[in-house]
Amino acid sequence: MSEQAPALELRRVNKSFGPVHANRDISLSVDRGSIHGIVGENGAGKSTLMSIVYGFYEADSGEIFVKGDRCDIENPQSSIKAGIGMVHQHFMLVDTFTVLENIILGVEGGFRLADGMTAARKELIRLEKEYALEVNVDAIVGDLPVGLRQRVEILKALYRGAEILILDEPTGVLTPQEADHLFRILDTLREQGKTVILITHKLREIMAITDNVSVMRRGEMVAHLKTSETSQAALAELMVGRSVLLQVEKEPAAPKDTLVSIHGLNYLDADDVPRLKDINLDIRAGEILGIAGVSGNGQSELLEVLGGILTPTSGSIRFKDQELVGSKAFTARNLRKIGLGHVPEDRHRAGLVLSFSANECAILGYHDKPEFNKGLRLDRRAIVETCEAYIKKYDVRPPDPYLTASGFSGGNQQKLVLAREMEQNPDVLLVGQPTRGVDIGAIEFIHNQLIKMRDAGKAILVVSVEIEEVMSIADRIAVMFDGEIVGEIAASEATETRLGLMMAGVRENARNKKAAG
Amino acid sequence: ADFNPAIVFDMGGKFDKSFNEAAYNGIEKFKKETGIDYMEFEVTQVSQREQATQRMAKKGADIVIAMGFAQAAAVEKAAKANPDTKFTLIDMVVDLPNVQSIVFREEQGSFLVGVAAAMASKSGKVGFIGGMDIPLIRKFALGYKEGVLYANPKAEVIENMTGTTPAAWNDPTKGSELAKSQFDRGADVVFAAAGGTGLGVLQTAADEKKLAIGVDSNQDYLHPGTMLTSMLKRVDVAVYNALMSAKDGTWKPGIQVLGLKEDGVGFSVDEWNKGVLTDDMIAAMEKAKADIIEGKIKVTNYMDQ
Amino acid sequence: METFHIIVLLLDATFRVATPLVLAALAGMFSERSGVVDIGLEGKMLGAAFAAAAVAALSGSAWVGLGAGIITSIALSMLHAYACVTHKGNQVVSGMAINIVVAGLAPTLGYAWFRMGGQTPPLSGDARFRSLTLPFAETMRDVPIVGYIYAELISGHNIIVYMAAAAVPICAWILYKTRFGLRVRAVGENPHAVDTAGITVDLLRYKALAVTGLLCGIAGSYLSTAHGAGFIRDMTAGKGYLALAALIFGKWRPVPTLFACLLFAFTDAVQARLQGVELPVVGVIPVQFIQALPYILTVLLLAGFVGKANPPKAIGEPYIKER
Amino acid sequence: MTQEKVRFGAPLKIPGWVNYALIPLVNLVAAFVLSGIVILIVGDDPLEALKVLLYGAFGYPEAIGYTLYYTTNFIFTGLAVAIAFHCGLFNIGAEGQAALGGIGVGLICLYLDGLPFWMIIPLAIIAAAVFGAAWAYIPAYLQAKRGSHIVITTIMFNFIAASLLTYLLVEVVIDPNGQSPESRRFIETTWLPYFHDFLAMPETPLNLSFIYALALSAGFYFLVWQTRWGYEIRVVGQNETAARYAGISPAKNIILAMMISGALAGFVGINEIQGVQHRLILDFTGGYGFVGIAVALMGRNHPIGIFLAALLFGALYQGGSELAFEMKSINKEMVIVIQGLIILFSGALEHMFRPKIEAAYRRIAPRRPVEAS
Ligand SMILES: Nc1ncnc2c1ncn2[C@@H]1O[C@H](COP(=O)(O)OP(=O)(O)OP(=O)(O)O)[C@@H](O)[C@H]1O
Ligand SMILES: Nc1ncnc2c1ncn2[C@@H]1O[C@H](COP(=O)(O)OP(=O)(O)OP(=O)(O)O)[C@@H](O)[C@H]1O
Ligand SMILES: [Mg+2]
Ligand SMILES: [Mg+2]
Repeated sequence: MSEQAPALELRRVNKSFGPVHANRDISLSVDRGSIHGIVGENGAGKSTLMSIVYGFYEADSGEIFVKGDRCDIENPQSSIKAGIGMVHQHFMLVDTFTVLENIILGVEGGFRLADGMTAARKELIRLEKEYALEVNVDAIVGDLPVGLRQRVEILKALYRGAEILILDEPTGVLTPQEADHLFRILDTLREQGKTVILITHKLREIMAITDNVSVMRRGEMVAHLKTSETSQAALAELMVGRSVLLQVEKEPAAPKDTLVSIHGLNYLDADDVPRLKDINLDIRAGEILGIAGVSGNGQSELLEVLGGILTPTSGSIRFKDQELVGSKAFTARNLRKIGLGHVPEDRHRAGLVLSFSANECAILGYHDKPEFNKGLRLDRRAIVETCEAYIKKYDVRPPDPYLTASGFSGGNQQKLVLAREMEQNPDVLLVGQPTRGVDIGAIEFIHNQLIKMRDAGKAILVVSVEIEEVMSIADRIAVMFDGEIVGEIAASEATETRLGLMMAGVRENARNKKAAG
Repeated sequence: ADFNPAIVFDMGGKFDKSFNEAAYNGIEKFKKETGIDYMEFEVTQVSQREQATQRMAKKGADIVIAMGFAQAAAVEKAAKANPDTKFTLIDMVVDLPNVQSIVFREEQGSFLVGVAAAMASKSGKVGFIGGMDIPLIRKFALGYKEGVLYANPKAEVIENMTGTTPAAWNDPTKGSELAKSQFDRGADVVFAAAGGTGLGVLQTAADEKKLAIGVDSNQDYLHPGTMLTSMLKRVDVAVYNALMSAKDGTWKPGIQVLGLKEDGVGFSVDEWNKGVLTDDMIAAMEKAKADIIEGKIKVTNYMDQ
Repeated sequence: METFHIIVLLLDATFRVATPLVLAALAGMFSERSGVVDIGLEGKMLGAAFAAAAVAALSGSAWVGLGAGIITSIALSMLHAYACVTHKGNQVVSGMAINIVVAGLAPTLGYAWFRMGGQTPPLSGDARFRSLTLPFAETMRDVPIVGYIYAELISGHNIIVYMAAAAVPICAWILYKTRFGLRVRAVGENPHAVDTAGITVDLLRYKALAVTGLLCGIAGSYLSTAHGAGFIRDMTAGKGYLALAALIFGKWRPVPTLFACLLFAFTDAVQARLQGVELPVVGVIPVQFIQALPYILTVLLLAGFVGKANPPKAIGEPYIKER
Repeated sequence: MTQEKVRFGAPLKIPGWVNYALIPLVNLVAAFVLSGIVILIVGDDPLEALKVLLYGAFGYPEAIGYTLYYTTNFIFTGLAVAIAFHCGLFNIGAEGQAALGGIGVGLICLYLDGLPFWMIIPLAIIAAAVFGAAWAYIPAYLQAKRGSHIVITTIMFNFIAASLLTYLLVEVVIDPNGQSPESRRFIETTWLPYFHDFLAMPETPLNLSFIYALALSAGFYFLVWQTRWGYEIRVVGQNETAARYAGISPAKNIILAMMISGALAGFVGINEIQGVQHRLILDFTGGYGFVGIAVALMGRNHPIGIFLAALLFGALYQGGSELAFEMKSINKEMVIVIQGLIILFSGALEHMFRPKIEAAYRRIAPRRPVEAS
């Protein structure tokens, strides 16, 4: 082994899933003590590649070298031994366990848990200090916000002595502040001599933090670059294979009638904890209302209440002159009928049935519309044709209406859901995290699609934890904190600092008085 | 060697520790003595009853022995379809020219062991444990109870049924628990009419040093010293006799009611219960037996109620 | 005083009846906590009951019988693992298949070996686990209340009853306080997490199922060599299913599961006493109703108090790495 | 698109006949081989046994009649378990629901037998459905509204159903002239027509309910895959949250699916009570409800698969009784072992040979480029 050998080197790695050749002859070299970015469209094969490095999948062919030594990585055990740690796109945590239990899983240090626990606790506290990764080790993981869960994942890897840390789309679920914090942590890691591989769709992040960047497209590596020698636009073009507009272009909004008017809305959850407090909002036709906020501050509940999934405790929601609260019509099913579309925040949990084919997913929620039914039967042909149209229009890949939903990458799944809800042409559209985990080519497309809807006179409510996204597409922005609307401003007046402060609970009108909560 | 007998056991199978097994013993004895082999079938699905009886007849059986009340419908059908085949049905009556129906007066035998139980009991409390709750078992229970009260009008009979599904015939641990609970409540003699479940009852009586009464065949040998006696139901004899008579041409259709008089039911006296079943008891049982035969004592048949 | 005696005796019966349920339910707990559904408890118990009785009859030693019962049950458990873990077969079908095969095979072998109609010879003497009298049980009997409880309720059971009693805290300790338990709980919730933590999911499930086999083996042996005295076909009579129900009732946790088993056993004991008893107002209740009582009660309790059961998240799903 | 598919280099797809014919066949053969070994151990000729089994199941018209009669029951219970599965529910209670269905049929045939047969038959069908569905309703309701685990409640309801049936037979509908726990015989106008009544075939229990079962299979396919109601049931079964977001009520569909399931199981009562036994008796459910679980799973919850699995079990039941009949050393326990082994190999171990067979196929089959469809 030589001192100069790269921390990680891949040679001609191949992997197929049935008919999909997810990785084709991939070669990659990652320098020691560097942060190496990997970008690529949805389904380009990034996660697959990293799962191979981590021994989670077995490559069909190819070689892996760690610090110059050839490693047979057959399972995560061997990759952990080789000093590789990974934070997966979908967290690999046991929700019912405490942080400590999650971290020591697999490295308990003795048959009796008690033996290892004390030592582990000490070591963890040291790691937390060293890398500024504070988290309460006795908290139940399922109760933690995503940002903290991610810290647990990082701690888990460090605790196992990882020298190479792979992060798969770590910022997809984080607020800007959390993301900044993460980057500080990654900086610290680099300073300590660790190697970081960062997969992301956000070119801004690539530019901000990485030393080198590799680009993947449709299963192949298309470029390896020094970050300092490239630009966002160049990367975007490499990823998509064409030039991409990074800023949404839109006319100023021309808001018309108020379609949804919310007054004094409150919601208590099953444990009687107030999740929504006295919400007042208007959603107007021809306008995009953005809801910004750190996740977990009531945005999800707001969406679910408006979507007819949760019943509010009190307040009023008027939908086109019809009072919904307390009426029989206030169900998810009926709302769709009277013109309210809903793109859920979590496509896996709520937006799709992963075992269904794309065409069956394409009618979820609209399955009793006459156009999809012929008498008693579902009109299979119409459904497949509709799905094909969606696929075409939204460039879903692979373009197969019979493929099961789980066979699509996350971004493509998102496009399917968006297509379903937008193409039904609702008057009001609720959108939760429209581009979470979606590549830039698709983001551009989705944003344009939303603007087009707006220009067609629809009312749109977008909830997103991405400040940038909210600022670029919304016409008006409301910020939520701890179940309340802490401020509402026109997008033209919004700046990242202003929004950031409100997201931290600082009210616009009483900026110096107090931070709520 | 042209004689071709057949037997259809009912659910529970030929090793049910109860009356199918008694029939099996009867036909085995016949086979041993005559060297004539037989066809057999154990029913596992209700529809197989008819299939099996029909089949035996079709395959040229001279006589088909059908075990159990549940086979009546099947026998009726098969007997009509095969007028040249002889059918012997045990435990139920079918009135056809080629059917011999054998029923037992279980209540009479149970009455006698009830007398013994009442006399053997010091506490004045005796128990009864039935298998699955069906009328046949209630017939045992009623006869037993009358016998107990005949011998000791102040006695108390604790009655338990094991269950309502066929699993009730094969649950010795439940039988054991039921026996224990009866002993706890003061019973010191228990009569088990519960197939395989009864084995648990007899075992528990042996463990707890209480007395138990077996059923159908002689079970005294199982636990010498704690077995008071066994209520014998001579299914084996009936089967054996039916086969023998069919073989030598004396088989007659019609109803045979086998009670005390015909020695179709009875109780066991042997080396294993010597000393447990005292001479007084035997004498009382013999007297009751004579009275029943003479009609001085009327034992109620549950089915006639 | 009379009621006191009745209650003590009822509880005494409850312990005896609950023993196989507790052991089998704990067995199921390891399997299901590791993410493998086990409706094959019934078959494993039956297999163990047969092996224990057969070997005890031949060797004359209940302990040797117990060993054979355990080995048999573990072997069946490994078959289950082989089907469901290695070959990712359907767990329910595998459990059912095992139940059916054993229900047929035990009497077939029994008949071949003992020629006693599929049952084993009755066991006596050392071939059977007999009641133990705890120290001072008899001398203490006359001490009011405590003495009676000690002598009747605590003393006088066979060793397996005490094993079952000990099994509850031991299993709880293993599940919650050891590395193995942590891994088992983790793999039933999220096998991907376990896999990425560098633990082989399959091997871990095999281990958990081995523990299941062990406990089920003791439960089955209890039926034929301790509570009973020999094997009879189908002698488990649905206890495996009842144990499974208790496990779910107890929400896959050791202590609540124990109480569920005790409840089942208690209703069973009460049921025996209620038969034919004239009750005020209602009179004599039909025996069939009384026999259905434990089941009706379970349903009512489930509907009324227990609420939603949250099974281990990954239960029933074979672990497939590639999504 | 052609270009893209070829570029992504699709490996050879395994054709349907390997998946749906060859592999199941290999599994079945494995089960028979192992059964053969057991038979050899008991001292009989396995090949002879196989011959008897096949002959007993399909070898002569009467055998076929019996096989199809058993198949009918398995279709009913297989479909019953399958519809619940589609809704994500595990209905272990088909046995009890079948018992209730039989009670419903029995009550109609006993107490309304003055009606003409063309009224009795639909009435009995309705009664079977209503009783079976009602018995499934309670566990379904408790699951949907109270979260009580349906596996336990349905197990409990099996026990309760057995008690109820025994109670009725011992105390209520028992034939006053008979001595056994069965009702009186129904009058002939209430019976379902047998196949041998209108076809030239020997007398067997095969009756009209077989046709009914086939019709229901088609209806099942139609409901589950072709209607919006089936769609809703499947959505609930696969992803409850997504269902709620799509405005599909999980509670409603759970109850609906379970009631359909109970009704399907209840139809065992039509075949058994109205078709064959012509009186209400004990044990007529004969374990069909439990085997229905295996039938549904082996049939992959699809009516065609369920039919084939039901036929397999029908053949095993009928051929098995022939085995017990014809071969001295094979008794009913041995037949149970064979059935268990078949469930084990064709059900639980169905993936055991798959990788090897697929690999072998890939090696043997000629490599050809995958064209675009
Ligand atoms: N387990 C699997 N089975 C089948 N196909 C898979 C599997 N995992 C990934 N794929 C396919 O392989 C390709 C690459 O997927 P991968 O998840 O690696 O993409 P990605 O670059 O991480 O995408 P995203 O940015 O959306 O996360 C996609 O076409 C995906 O559908
Ligand atoms: N379920 C499993 N999957 C894969 N490997 C396992 C599993 N259980 C144990 N091992 C491996 O077997 C060996 C001994 O097991 P043991 O349970 O003692 O783990 P260990 O690594 O020694 O844990 P610790 O470091 O906490 O003592 C170890 O190498 C361990 O990694
Ligand atoms: Mg990915
Ligand atoms: Mg160790």
